[in-house]
Amino acid sequence: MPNKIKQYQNELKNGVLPRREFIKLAAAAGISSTSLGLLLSSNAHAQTPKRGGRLTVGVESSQQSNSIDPARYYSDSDLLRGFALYDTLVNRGPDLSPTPQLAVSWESNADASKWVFKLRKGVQFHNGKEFGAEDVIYSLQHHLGEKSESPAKAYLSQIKEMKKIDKHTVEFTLTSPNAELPIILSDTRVHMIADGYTDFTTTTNGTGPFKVKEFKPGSTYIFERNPNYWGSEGPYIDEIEYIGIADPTARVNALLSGDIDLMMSLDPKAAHLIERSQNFNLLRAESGMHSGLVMMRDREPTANKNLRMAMKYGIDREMILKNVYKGYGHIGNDHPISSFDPYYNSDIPQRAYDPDKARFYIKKAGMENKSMDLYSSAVTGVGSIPSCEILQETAKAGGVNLNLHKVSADSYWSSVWMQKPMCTTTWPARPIPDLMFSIAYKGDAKWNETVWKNDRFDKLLLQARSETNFDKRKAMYGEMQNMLQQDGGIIIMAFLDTLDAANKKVKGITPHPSGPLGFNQFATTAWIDS
Amino acid sequence: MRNIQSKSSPFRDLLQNLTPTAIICLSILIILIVLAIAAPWVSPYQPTEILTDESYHLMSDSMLLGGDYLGRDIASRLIYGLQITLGVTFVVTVLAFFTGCLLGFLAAVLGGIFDTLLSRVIDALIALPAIMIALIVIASLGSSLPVLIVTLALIDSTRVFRIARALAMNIVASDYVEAARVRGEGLKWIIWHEILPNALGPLAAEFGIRFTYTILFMSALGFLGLGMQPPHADLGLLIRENMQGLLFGSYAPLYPALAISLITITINIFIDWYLQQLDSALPSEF
Amino acid sequence: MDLPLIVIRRMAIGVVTVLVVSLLVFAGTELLPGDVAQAILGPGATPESIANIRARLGLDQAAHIRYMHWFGNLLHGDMGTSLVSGREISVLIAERSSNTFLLAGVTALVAVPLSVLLGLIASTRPNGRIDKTISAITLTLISIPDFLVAVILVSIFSVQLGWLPALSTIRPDSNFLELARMLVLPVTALSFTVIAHMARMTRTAVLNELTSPAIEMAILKGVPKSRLLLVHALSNAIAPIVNVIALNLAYLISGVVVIETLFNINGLGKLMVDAVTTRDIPLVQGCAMLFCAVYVLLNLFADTISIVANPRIRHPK
Amino acid sequence: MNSNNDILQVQNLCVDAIDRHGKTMPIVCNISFSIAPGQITSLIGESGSGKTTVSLATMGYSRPNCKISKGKVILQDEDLLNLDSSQIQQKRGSDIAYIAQSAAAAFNRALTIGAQVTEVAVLRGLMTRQQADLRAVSLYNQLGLPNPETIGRLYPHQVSGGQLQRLMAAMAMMCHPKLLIMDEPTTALDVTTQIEVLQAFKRLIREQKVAAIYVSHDLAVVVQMADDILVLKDGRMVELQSTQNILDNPCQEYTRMLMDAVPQLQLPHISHQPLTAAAAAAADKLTPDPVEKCRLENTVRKEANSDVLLTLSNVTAAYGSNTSTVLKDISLKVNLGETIGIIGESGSGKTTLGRVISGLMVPSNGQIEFQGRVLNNTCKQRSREDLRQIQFVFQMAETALNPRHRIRQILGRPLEFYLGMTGRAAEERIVELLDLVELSAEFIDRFPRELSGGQLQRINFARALAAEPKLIICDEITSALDTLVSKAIIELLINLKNRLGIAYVFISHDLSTVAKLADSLAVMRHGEIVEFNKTGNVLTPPHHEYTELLLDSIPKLRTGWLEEVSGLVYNPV
Repeated sequence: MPNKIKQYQNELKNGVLPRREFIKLAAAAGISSTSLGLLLSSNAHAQTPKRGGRLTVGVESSQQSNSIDPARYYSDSDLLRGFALYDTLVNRGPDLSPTPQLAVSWESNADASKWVFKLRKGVQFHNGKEFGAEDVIYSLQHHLGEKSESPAKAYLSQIKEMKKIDKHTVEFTLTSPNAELPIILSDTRVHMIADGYTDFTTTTNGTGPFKVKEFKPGSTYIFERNPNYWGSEGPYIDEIEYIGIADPTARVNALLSGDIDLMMSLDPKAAHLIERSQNFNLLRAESGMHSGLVMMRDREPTANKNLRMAMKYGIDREMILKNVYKGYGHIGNDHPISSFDPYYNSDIPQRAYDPDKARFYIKKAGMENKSMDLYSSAVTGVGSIPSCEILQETAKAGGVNLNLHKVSADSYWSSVWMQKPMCTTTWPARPIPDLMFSIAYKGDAKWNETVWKNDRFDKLLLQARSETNFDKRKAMYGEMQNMLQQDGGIIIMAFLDTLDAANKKVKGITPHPSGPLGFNQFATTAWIDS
Repeated sequence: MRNIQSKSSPFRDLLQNLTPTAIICLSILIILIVLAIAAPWVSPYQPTEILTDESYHLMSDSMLLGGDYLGRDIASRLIYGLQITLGVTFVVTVLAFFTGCLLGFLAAVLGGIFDTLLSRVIDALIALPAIMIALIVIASLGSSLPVLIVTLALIDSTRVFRIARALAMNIVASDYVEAARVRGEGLKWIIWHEILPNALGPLAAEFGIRFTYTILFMSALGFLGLGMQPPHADLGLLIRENMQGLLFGSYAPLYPALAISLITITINIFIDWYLQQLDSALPSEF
Repeated sequence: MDLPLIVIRRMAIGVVTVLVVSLLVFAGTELLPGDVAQAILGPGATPESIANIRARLGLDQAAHIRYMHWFGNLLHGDMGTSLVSGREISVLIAERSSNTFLLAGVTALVAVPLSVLLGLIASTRPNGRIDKTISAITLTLISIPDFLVAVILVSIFSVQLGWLPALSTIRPDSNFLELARMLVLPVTALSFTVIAHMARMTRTAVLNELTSPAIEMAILKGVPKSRLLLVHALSNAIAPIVNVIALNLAYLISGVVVIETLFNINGLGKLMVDAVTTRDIPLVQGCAMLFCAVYVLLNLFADTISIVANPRIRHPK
Repeated sequence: MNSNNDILQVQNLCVDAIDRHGKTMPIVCNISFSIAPGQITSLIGESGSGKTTVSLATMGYSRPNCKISKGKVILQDEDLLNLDSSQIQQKRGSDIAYIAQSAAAAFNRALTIGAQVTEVAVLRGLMTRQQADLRAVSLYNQLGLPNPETIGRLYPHQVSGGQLQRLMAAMAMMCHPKLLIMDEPTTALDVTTQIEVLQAFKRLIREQKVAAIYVSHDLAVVVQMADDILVLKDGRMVELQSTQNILDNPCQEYTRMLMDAVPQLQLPHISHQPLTAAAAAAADKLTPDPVEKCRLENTVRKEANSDVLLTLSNVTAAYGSNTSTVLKDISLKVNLGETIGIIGESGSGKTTLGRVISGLMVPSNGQIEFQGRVLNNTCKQRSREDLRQIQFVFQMAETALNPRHRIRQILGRPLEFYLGMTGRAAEERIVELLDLVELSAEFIDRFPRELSGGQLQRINFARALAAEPKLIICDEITSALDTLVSKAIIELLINLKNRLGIAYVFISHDLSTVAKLADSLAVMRHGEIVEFNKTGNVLTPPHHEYTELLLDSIPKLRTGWLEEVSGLVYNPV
């Protein structure tokens, strides 16, 4: 290993070097993303991974609705399991850049409206079938089909046409140019399934590092090592079991007692405990995942801009970050781009808690001390209700009177979200601003939760997609951020780091900004040091 | 024969027979109730006020019992939690007893098809797990305080119905109800003047027992996320939201647990004493 | 009335209860707002997918026709398939039942004898020191919410001492020792919640008997105390004790979702909560019918024992 | 009273009651007596006199909240009160045996009779199971029980009350006890059954040479059983004498009062046995007997005014579907102001008859006419006026009066309900009613539990009077009362009847009580009226066979009667 890297690594450990910078520097030094993962994990000394062993992973929940059908992933644990069973065409590195996976290379035409992907050869599905272009088309069609219930339909529908050029080449034609198609194809749901495979109730047929040994939604999820996996690194573990432990305290206890080796979604309050402990590692990555407060712009009372301003000044972002998330995250500036994102517009001044201004605006809105309903639920993140409690308290000081309703998880998405004027929301990290803006802020987006309709915004969004120059693109996204900050209906309560924890004997996991437990890589790279 | 000379009332008799244990229980209960009622005056802070950014702040002069996970004062939240728990449980239990007793008495007095139908429906409701009924009802009507109260009262009232009916059945078979019937008294008189006063003793005991069950059931609902609306928290929710504190050696979840235990134990011991007043004594060789 | 006739009567009442429950459950689940599609798809539901699921459910038919259809199938043992996971409900329930019955069974084996014993001990010297201690302990145990009990037990015995596992993931291939170790904590937590009720009922029932002239007679004819309690008092107090045991067993089978969740035991309670939260109506109905059947059977069993224990009914004049 | 070979000596026995606050109050004081083998000493007194307490204390046992505070109970030179509880428990069942008041309640209903009879003998290892079973069978034989070989396999509810009482005697005699204590062993039995049981007991005691304590409130029965009688009042000894002495020459006024209160039938025909001197003296003292006098007066008045008040024609009633008919084809007539006595043993249907008249029970057949109109069958359908006219007085005042109502409400309610009387008028009337039943006005704010049994029965009766009815049905209203109290109630009834002209249907199992009051008597058996006639006619021979049995079964207040009567059986063809 080059000395330089070692130095970077020390700086990273001591907190001198931001992680993101480290990744950039490491990449510049020619380190592959997999080895980078090893470097990043805190005990990434020059250890050779060991084969064998059984890994027990504590996940957030275990429900009937858990599925291994890529079109039916609804929880983080589904995504996590998906990455063990399937591969994507394009991998997404910890720096959010696209790297080869089942596609070895890709190129587009000049305006990025037509893409050709070369596929990896010699990849086998779990049942021995060889992977090829028809599987890619089938897998994407699985989301795009008429009867599809898949959320991925939203962003995959920009693929107008798929063509098999030969056994190992596919061509995609887009409805409109998009320079960032590869990173979109690294998304969690774009998993490759074998052509014609339909029944996902108890098993599946993917190419991933693991195959299903037992899958019973709501109770048992055991995967075993795929001996024929194409990759050269990993998988190292013989068997993975996912155990759903919904209660955060019970999950930590299970980790501490050694019943599980790994756990996702560590409560920030317990993170400190893990950090200090001798036997456990905290797995943490800065992430664009955020918890938000939605104010629908098309209905009263939130249609009133003064009211929205009052809310934006009535929220104490710092306090929420400190008290609820214990500092494991970042504050936002009323738009969904985080401060460490390359596209972040740092020219916009950070809005801060100011009860006087809040009072000024609420008076202007004529809503001073009038009670307004605010809805939240644990499904928008465990921190959202406590955040709302803090918001309630801080807003009160500005004369904004909020009436908090806690809604049970089962009816939140169907009867509150996008219906009640003020409610909480959560969004996982998107690798590029385009994805975030397209899914929730584009005028005609299905999940335009704040009802943000702005022609200029939509136009900029399209322009940025085909813009290949980074600085120009950044300027466009910067303007869009400004619009949302000034007039939007969203308040980012906090950007949240991914927080997971692992027993020290588990190695090889690189925290990933896009999701829990190293997101797409952990099943392949994790190993047990016995 | 007891004291024929002086006029006596059942209530005065009871007070005269207070044992030290009963006095302690009664005092604790009264203190808790007073604390709950006087919450706005006795609580050191607003229950929602955030005092520190530290989770599970240690006990200190300013925070008598320490802080909770969000940095609020546990003592204040405890006092308000007590208010909510006692208040909601009281309303629930009163509602449950009102409906349960009314229906139970009616079933016992009217008998026949009314009794059969009602008993079967109540049986069916009891056959379903309480938690399931609560889940379905709250899922149907949304989680709000009135819904919570009505649901809990509905579930409780089925249990009360059974007891009220059984009690009333016994009373209805007694000579003095027969005497009232042969006098030509109507339903209203029989229920209000004959059955109710005589069922009151055992019902009061049952009231205490149901009261404690309701507190615990509310905690279980809170665990499943169906309980009170924040920032208000009943004692069960206070335990639940601070449970992680145990990892850090914080006592935060133990105070509300202690409060629930105090309520439960004192009520039950008080009831035991009360029932003893109603009961006949036992052979002394036991 | 003689014995078989009474049992048959009780069975008939049980059947009626099951019928009423089926109606209530059907009506209740009809009222559930939100669609299974909405509930499981979350924000991802599309009008088409909702329509697809509605068609699969046959929601276009009238309610009473659906009820008849559903109940008819139920009688044939066909509970339908889960809307969410697409698996046979009978298979799902069967899978979960084994865990639940194991947990409930072991808990019963521990808690029932223990509580009867405690009740008996308490009743030997009512209001004496032992009685008050037992009363205080059982009350304390019942008055702490079960989730806190579970977490405290795990903190002490799993995290601090490392003696026992924190999770009880029961597997078909678990050996006896593993099972035993796994079950210690959940069984303890559950016992805490049921012992108080049963012990107190035993105490009350036995005490009730102890005030009877028959017991005074037995004392006066020189029957030793132990026999007085175990033979003379208990034989007459069986009915209420068995009844309360049945109630608690029913609770152990249907109402222990909290413990199941905390110890990751894949049992019926979790299945039911899961079904309700995802609006998996056939599964909700299936669970409800199962719980009801269990309740009715346990009560029938208790009634039968009470009847058998009562010679008045066993040997009519 | 030879102290040398006495089995039991009780010396200065005191028992205290302990209230909730731990305060003690003596309930039995300074009792001393002794019993020789084969002898029976009887404890007699009214309820509350402490007779049961004394008898239990001789077993070293005190009821809950009581404590033996002083004295000695010497059983064959050993003071039981010095033994600890397990030692004493060893004595019970083998050396001392007990026969409880109600065998039906005292037998464990969940165990077979045989198991209970032989339990202690086998448990103590005194006998093997086979020996015990054999002994039990021989005892059953001695006690004249049917099917002695198999009766042990039955459960208590499967045999009759009389048999159970004798089975309990077998249980008591199982281990050849030295001392036998019997607490009102025949009180719950019918008169005809009582004789057999008493005879069996007495024979057994004499044969086995047991010392026995016989506790009873019934002087006539006691006289048959006891060698010595100990009269108790308020926990103190009034008098201890041999039976004959007590009868002939009671020293104490109280003993004499007790004897006077024993209702004695004065049969119109010449009693074929001469009255004892004491009884004769008692009878002399009573003349002119006010009871007899007013009966005669009434008969006269009834003759003058013989309007029919109530007619029952062919009334049949059954509980349940048709399994057990309790009333078969009853026809009865009650005239205005007339008193009908209905007499019969338990199960004869006499109470049912009263309930049918009052509308509490629906007859399956027949009709009831009241003042010339047909009455509806159930009280629900009857008009308030009809209900007011016929009042029902329940047997047990303790249960017939709502324990949560004050006397004001108990008596005020019928006033308000029937007569619309409230406020001051009602209050005045209540006081008047209290006065009528000879209670003072201060009772008005009492609760029933603050009243004694006799006072309660007066209130119970006053409640019926409050309605100002034409007919009052009294269901065994004196049977739960002490002899003295019962006598006073009967006198009250007679007094009121004369003053108010109300007709009574007086239901009782006690022929001698009814005969004092009734103008006519209906004798019931197995749901049928076997004889219905003017009281004088019923009591005058030739009797109906069953009436004769009843008459003969009433114990007479003289010694030797029990030995004379034998083979009293009624076999209707």
